[in-house]
Amino acid sequence: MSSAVIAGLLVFGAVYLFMQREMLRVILGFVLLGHAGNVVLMAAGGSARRHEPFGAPGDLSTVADPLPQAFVLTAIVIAFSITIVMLVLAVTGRDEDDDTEADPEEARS
Amino acid sequence: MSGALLPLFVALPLLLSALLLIVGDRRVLHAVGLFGTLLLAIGGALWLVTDFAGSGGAVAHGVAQWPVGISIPFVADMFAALMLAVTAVLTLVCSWFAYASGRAATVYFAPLVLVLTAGVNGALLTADLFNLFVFIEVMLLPSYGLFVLAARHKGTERQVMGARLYVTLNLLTSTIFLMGVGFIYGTAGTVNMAELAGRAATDGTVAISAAVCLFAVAIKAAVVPIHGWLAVAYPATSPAITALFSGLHTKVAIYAIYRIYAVVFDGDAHWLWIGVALCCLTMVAGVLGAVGEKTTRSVLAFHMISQIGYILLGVALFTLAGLAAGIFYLLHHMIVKASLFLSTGAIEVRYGTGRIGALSGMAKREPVIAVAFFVAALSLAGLPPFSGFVAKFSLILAAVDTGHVIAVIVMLAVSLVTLLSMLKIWNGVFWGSAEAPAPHAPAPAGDGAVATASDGVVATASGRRISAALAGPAVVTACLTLALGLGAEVLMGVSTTAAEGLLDTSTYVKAVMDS
Amino acid sequence: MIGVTVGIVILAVACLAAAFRILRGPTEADRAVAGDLLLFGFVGLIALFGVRVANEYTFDIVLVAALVGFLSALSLARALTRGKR
Amino acid sequence: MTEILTVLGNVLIVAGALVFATAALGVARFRDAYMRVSAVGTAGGLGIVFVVTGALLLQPSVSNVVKVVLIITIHLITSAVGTMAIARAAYLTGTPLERYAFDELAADSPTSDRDKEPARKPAAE
Amino acid sequence: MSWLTWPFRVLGFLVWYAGQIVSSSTAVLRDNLTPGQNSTPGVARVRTRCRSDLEVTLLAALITLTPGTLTLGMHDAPVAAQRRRDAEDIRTLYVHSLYSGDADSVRDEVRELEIRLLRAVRRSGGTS
Amino acid sequence: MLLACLAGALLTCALAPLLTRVLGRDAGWLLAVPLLGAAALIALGYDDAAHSPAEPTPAVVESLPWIPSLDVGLALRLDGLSLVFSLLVLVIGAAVLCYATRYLERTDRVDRGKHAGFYALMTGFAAAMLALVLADDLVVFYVAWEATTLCSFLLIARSGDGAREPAIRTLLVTVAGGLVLLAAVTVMIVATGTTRISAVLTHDVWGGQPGLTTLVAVLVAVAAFTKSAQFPFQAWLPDSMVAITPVSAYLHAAAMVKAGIYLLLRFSPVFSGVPAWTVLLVTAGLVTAVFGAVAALRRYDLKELLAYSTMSQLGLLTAMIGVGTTAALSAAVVHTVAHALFKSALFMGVGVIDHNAHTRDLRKLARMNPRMPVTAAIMVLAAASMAGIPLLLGFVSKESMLAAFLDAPGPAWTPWLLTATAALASVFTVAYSARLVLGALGGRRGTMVREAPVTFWAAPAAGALAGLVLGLAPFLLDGLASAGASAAAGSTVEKHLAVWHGPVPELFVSLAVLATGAVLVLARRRVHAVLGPRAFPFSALDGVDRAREGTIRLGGVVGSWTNSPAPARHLAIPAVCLSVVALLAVWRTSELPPVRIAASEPLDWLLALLIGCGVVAMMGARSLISAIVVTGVVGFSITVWFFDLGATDVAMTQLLVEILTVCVMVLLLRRLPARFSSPGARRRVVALLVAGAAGLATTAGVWMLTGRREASPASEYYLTHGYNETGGSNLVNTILVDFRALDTLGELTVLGVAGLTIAALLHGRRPAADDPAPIDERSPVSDPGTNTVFVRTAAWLLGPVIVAMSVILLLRGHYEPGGGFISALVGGAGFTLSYLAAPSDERARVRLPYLWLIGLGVAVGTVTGLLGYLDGSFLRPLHPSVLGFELTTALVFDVGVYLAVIGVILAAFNLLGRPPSDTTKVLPGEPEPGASGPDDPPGSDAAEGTRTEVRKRRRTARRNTPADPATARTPHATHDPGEVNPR
Ligand code: NA
Ligand code: NA
Repeated sequence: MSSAVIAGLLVFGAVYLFMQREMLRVILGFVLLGHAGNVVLMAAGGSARRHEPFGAPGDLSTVADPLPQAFVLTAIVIAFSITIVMLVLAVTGRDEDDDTEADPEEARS
Repeated sequence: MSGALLPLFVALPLLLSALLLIVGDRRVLHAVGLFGTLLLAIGGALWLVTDFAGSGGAVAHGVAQWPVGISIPFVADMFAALMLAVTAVLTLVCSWFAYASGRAATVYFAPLVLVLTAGVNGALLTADLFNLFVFIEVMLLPSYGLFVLAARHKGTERQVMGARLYVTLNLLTSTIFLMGVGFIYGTAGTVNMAELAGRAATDGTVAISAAVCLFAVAIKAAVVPIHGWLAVAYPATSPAITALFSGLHTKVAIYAIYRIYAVVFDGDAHWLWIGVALCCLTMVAGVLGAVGEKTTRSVLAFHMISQIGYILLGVALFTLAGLAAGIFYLLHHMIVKASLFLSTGAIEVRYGTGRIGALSGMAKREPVIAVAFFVAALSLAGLPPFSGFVAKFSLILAAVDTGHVIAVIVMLAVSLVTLLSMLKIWNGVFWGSAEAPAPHAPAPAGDGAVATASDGVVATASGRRISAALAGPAVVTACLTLALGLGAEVLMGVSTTAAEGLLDTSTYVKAVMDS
Repeated sequence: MIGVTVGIVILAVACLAAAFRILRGPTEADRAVAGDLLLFGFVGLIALFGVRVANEYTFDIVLVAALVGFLSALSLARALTRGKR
Repeated sequence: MTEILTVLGNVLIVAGALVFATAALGVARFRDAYMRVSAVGTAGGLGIVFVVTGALLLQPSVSNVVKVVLIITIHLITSAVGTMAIARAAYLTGTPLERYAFDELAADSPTSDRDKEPARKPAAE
Repeated sequence: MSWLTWPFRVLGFLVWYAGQIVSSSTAVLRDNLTPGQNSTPGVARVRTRCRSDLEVTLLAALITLTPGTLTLGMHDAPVAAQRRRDAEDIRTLYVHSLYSGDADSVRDEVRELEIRLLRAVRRSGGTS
Repeated sequence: MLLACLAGALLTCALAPLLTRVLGRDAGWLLAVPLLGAAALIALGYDDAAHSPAEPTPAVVESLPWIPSLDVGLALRLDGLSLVFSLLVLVIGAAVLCYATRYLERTDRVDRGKHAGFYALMTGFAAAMLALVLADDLVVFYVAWEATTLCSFLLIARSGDGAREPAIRTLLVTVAGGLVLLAAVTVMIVATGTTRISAVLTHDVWGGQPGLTTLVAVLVAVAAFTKSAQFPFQAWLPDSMVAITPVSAYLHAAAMVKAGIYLLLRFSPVFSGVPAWTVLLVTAGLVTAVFGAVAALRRYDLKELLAYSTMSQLGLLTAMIGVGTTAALSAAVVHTVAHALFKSALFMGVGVIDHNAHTRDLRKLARMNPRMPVTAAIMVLAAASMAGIPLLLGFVSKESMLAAFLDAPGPAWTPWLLTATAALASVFTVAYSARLVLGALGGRRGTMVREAPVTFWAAPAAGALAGLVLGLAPFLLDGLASAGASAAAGSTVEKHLAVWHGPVPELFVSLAVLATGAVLVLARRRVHAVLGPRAFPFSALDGVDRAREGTIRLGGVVGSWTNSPAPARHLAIPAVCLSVVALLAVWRTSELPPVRIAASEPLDWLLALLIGCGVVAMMGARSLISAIVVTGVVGFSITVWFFDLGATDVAMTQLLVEILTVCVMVLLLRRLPARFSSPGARRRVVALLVAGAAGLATTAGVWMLTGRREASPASEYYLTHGYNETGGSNLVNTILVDFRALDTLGELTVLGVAGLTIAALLHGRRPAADDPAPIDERSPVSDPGTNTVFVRTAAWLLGPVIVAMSVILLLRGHYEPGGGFISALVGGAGFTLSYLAAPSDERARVRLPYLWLIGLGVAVGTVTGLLGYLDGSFLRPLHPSVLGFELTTALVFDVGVYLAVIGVILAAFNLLGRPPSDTTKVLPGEPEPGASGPDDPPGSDAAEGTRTEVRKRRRTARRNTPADPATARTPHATHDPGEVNPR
């Protein structure tokens, strides 16, 4: 249940930020959404077993599922890469502004 | 082909890409590496196609040969092989255009395209949903690079916005897909497609989870109501890249929808009506958007949306005829769309604008390009004797066969409006006196991405015309659509084989389980 | 282990107080300071959560946190001057 | 022995958390940014040292001792240096110093326009 | 043979410094936990005799770690002054203090810390 | 033979451009030969079949496979109907080609190819028509149908700028009809299970399913109406008169419009009994007949007049087919032939006049003096045939039609009503025929117009004469008419044509028509005065245009819904959709598997609280710094959460990533405005609602879809076999580098390409200008050199620790927390520290070729994977023994990961944190990205100068425009560090 609430909170913030004007806030929204995805993945392994998966544990019933952890590791790094790219994109191409809504062409027509 | 070789579809482009980065700025080496690898990929894919021709079947290989369910399985069947072949051909053609238009003259181009190829191949071959997510990302990252590489000089506002929109929407898609994969693992305890086979049809929670994945790829495929981003974002890069992406990204998403629905849902008839409804809406919204647009590439981008409705109708019907028609449509569309983007792109590159009405007389000035465009446009509208006709006809036949009257009416009406919008381009760009338009000043390496740059009629100047190298890709693809129309049986035969593999997934599943 | 739980709660509350200061300001410097404090708080929280679940590698991660947490403080300082060194 | 360590560890942890809490209190209550920086640099730094030491007592081992010594050293250095960087940045960007009794830094700035700022006037004592 | 005594000097310094922290903590804590504020904040100029970067960094860090005081920054003497090879006092620290009352007491406190620190860390010992 | 004829026609089409290039306009002579040859072949072939005793209904059948999987083949079948139409198509086609040799303008040697397009399209048109009338495959039929549409479009379109709009309208109407035909074709194929027209026609589905039959009948009828310009799809035909005369002649006499008639006749056997078919055809046909005839009376342009006449005549034909009796069908066949003859002659005759008099307006012609006896004779003969004057073929066919109308089945009043209406149309026909002839004869004064050469008038003369000969000896047509009618009726019909049938009713009707017509001709001025000013209340042409514009306008509206380039709406829509999906899922799901163990612990909620506060703070943050800091709050809370769930590696990675992200953000932050705008109340409310729904959906999803199953088989495998199989005790790491190394290979590629993408992004352009805060430069503590001493000392102290940790983490990754990513991120942190500690941007660079590193990383990863083939599979880890130590290639793989991560971090810091005139190499031998555009030689002074100039101008512009929103929002925007205090 805590995973569910945490994921919900993260998505809530993410979607709210998506709907803001500034690119940076949209990016921050994606940071949150990335967290949410990872929380979902971790939850998918089941949050009842929490012992770190090392070696060849005798009692499997308390050890966390290592597969979602590997998924999350991969996902974190991928999200990191894309976040950097998006941050660069937010400051590239135009001076000063990272506003996502100004569109002179539309204003003209 | 032995299944163990399948990972080479990913490994070789990746390795080449890495080596090109290491050797640095040696343009000839880059071109040789890029085209060589692509030719190799085409060869490999055709090898697979011939393997499966006739009797169908599938080869699979668990990468690194861990036990089944632990290894990431790579599987090829006819559908995958066809997609591998056509995507590689498209990449080749678009890269050719990029080189011809001066777009590829950077140290980044060839490595990025190669990584993109690796990603596409991996996404097509993998039978593991998380791995699919990874390969979608492997496709996307170089795409971001290629997208922005296009607008080399400081782009217009809209281009920057387009790039941002492209990145954000794709990121959203991948994250939702990732969540869906999480849910699938949460409910089914596996992300292996073979182990998931049919699970969504029997287990409601798996169905919901898989639906999240489908939803995500549907965003990528630009299905209504999440279609608008594509029409805004795609025209914001250079023509070659628009063509490339239209052939790769949306199509891989469509491939994933076909695959997931066939395997995980086992074609569950329960939900098909939703698919049919969404497909009809997509067709209509796309084509209406297209007639309303003002630049060639925006028109074409909206068409892509409309055609995606057609293609997905194949899976929404989920009969042999429907799937075969859908696959045929998919392959045909990849080629024709590229042809259209590349013919109008050649004009854009050469004359500096793609604004409808800012050009005229291209039919007289550039007859070769005009013919290429005309052929592809007719094919897109589904007129015989081009491949588009066979695609549309077989799809309508399948829809009539299943009694989807509304879908048939929509398809027919939409093809008329499609023709209308194509006429809009023809009228605004190709017809008229040939004297007025002339090459734009910055031509040779001209910025193809300035689709919206010029409002007025382009200034008069004498000058060169579109070179053979630049026109080549459009002509080749236009010839392909004619050949695929006249020789439709070949493609229809293999599409049917591919469709059989989707209708009865046991071969696919067995191949993975035995790998 | 009650001390650990109490410690966690106290640290968490302290972090919340810091978060409040971040929103409140009034100056950007105040926000940066509160951010610095937050980082410390999380280093402590990691340590405490680690001993709570008896994670073998608690101190590895705390060590990493102490090493790189520094970067965020420096970055915040850099953020205040908007890039001026 | 283990119990003693456990109790001591728990006590240290709570103590560290409380020291840390004073930093938070300072951040919440102090008048200006510099006072807050001061509080964080000290209590934040030391509080965590206490907490980590307490944690060590709960999981004592040789390798952990080495790690914790490293952690404490590193943490003390980095928290101090980080705090100073923030403090300087705050000063350079003109963050006001509230009701100060003396300010030789301002006095040493030759033609600083900061003098004009009312916030920098010495508090009436 | 002063390097032999070095570890002991360091240890002694650490003990002294811990005491300093405890004593100054009480002042801060008292102020912090009681209503109202009775601090006398200010920034004082402190010339240091630290020669190396390590020494000056240590001094600044220790000042910062001491409750109630904080190093704001450093100023180097002009190039001309630095030419004197043996010159000390070429670096000036600016120290923010909460409870010292005036600039001179800040200087005194720091000076004591500095002397003890340098005596501890310099292998030769002492500040000369 | 049929295939050969078709192939010959197509070959002619293919050769036409070439021949035209050689022969100029005279190519028409040569091109006509194969058409005539084909006609002869077809006639002979049919004759053979007709005399073979085996065949009850004579037909020649040939086929070639095309798409067997759809049962589509190039099946051709020659029966009586096909015979009639293919002869018309080929013979009249040949005649028009011959005629065109003189109609077209003579070309010089230079532009010989000018008419290549015309001849190619005309012969193509003939080939398409031939395929259409011979097709025995529904799909081939449709293909040919569309091909005629295309040919006519192109032929019309190439007649100049004025022809564009008519061509488009023609295309749209006829393609719309084509789509209806396609619908009919598919329904027929699905209903009958075959594509063979001959099989479809005899299929018994038609008798059993009246609904289906009606549907198809209506679809076929509508398709034919569009092609044959029947009401209400008639508008395009007169509109398309802009095409040159040979085109019109062919279009009206034998090609385009006749395709519709052929379609109706072809499907008569099936649908003639269907009430909807009859009603539709008769009504539309008669309405068109009258309407067209009346409209023709009002025209001045001879061609236009003829166009309306075609409409009218086709209306009669359509109605005739609708009547559907054998008599009616045979009458229709005969009239089709008659119409083809007189209409081609008339069009070509008008063309001759137009060509020589340079006008075809009868008002202008009246002021001229044409001395063209032959042409006049042709016009008179052909028009008389059209008017149904005895002794001409038109009279014979018209009389047959009237007879069929009089015998029409149905209630007693129908024959009378039909006959009366047809007679009315015929009366007007007489009138407009006279108008045409009188107009064509012209005046007696004014410019004299000379007769054309024989080569010019030969073709129309042949048509007119054929009408006369067949009118005098109609029995010559008996065979053809009987064959055609038999095929159209689906039963054997013997048609005997004669000039004189005795005093039958239709004769009286004919006489009455002629008499009334004569009256109208005599009173022609008054008639015109009555009809002339009356415009029809609506124009179908406007209808087409309005529909077209309306669609385009609607398209603009639909497009504008999603036209915004701002991500907000595009991102919100999926959120809303997902919420709806979740709502449905929650609503539909009745039973869920039980939750396994109470998965939440009290302290979890503390973390949830922290995360919640962080999220809310992020939403509310108005300053960049707070946003970044509270992002850290969330990130660190998540880190703790992962750690709490037993994911040590994940927590470590998350922590490192979080901090490095903050560092990168700070690099960029100086280029962004310091504060966010405050959203309006409405936007905020909408955003909150959408976000709330999405959040709830996610919570519901996670709650429903996780934590409700046993441990997965995969996880049990890893936990029980992972260590033994790989020798690694860090199971997460073994998954990363052994079991699922492919994921990791993809991931390191993603990272590397991110570096590449950043470089590409900054290739040739720059990030937005720096916007540093106003710094008190004279403050004693402002010198960066002095004040970075502390950090530099710390970095100097920590550096070895970082390096050591990085190495340790890398080496131990397989066994304890660590591995390539974590160690590389720690190493990256070292580079970040050295960047942050440097006294100036210039000295902050790390001179490593980062793209090269990235390439190396990917290469190492891939090559390690390829080495796995030594043990049978890609990415199979090897465990070679080196000097007694067992190694694993997984470590090498991790090194690849390490290199890629370092590469991307270096790329980020070097590219974003560098000063403007930096010259870091990204690759050995690669010019600095952004240092110069590809068009400038790298480092050229000119390029540098231009860029500096641009920057200067940008600054100036910024300072001079106070209204600039960026300036308004950022108080420091005009600050230029260069101006304050050059130290
Ligand atoms: Na107090
Ligand atoms: Na302090």
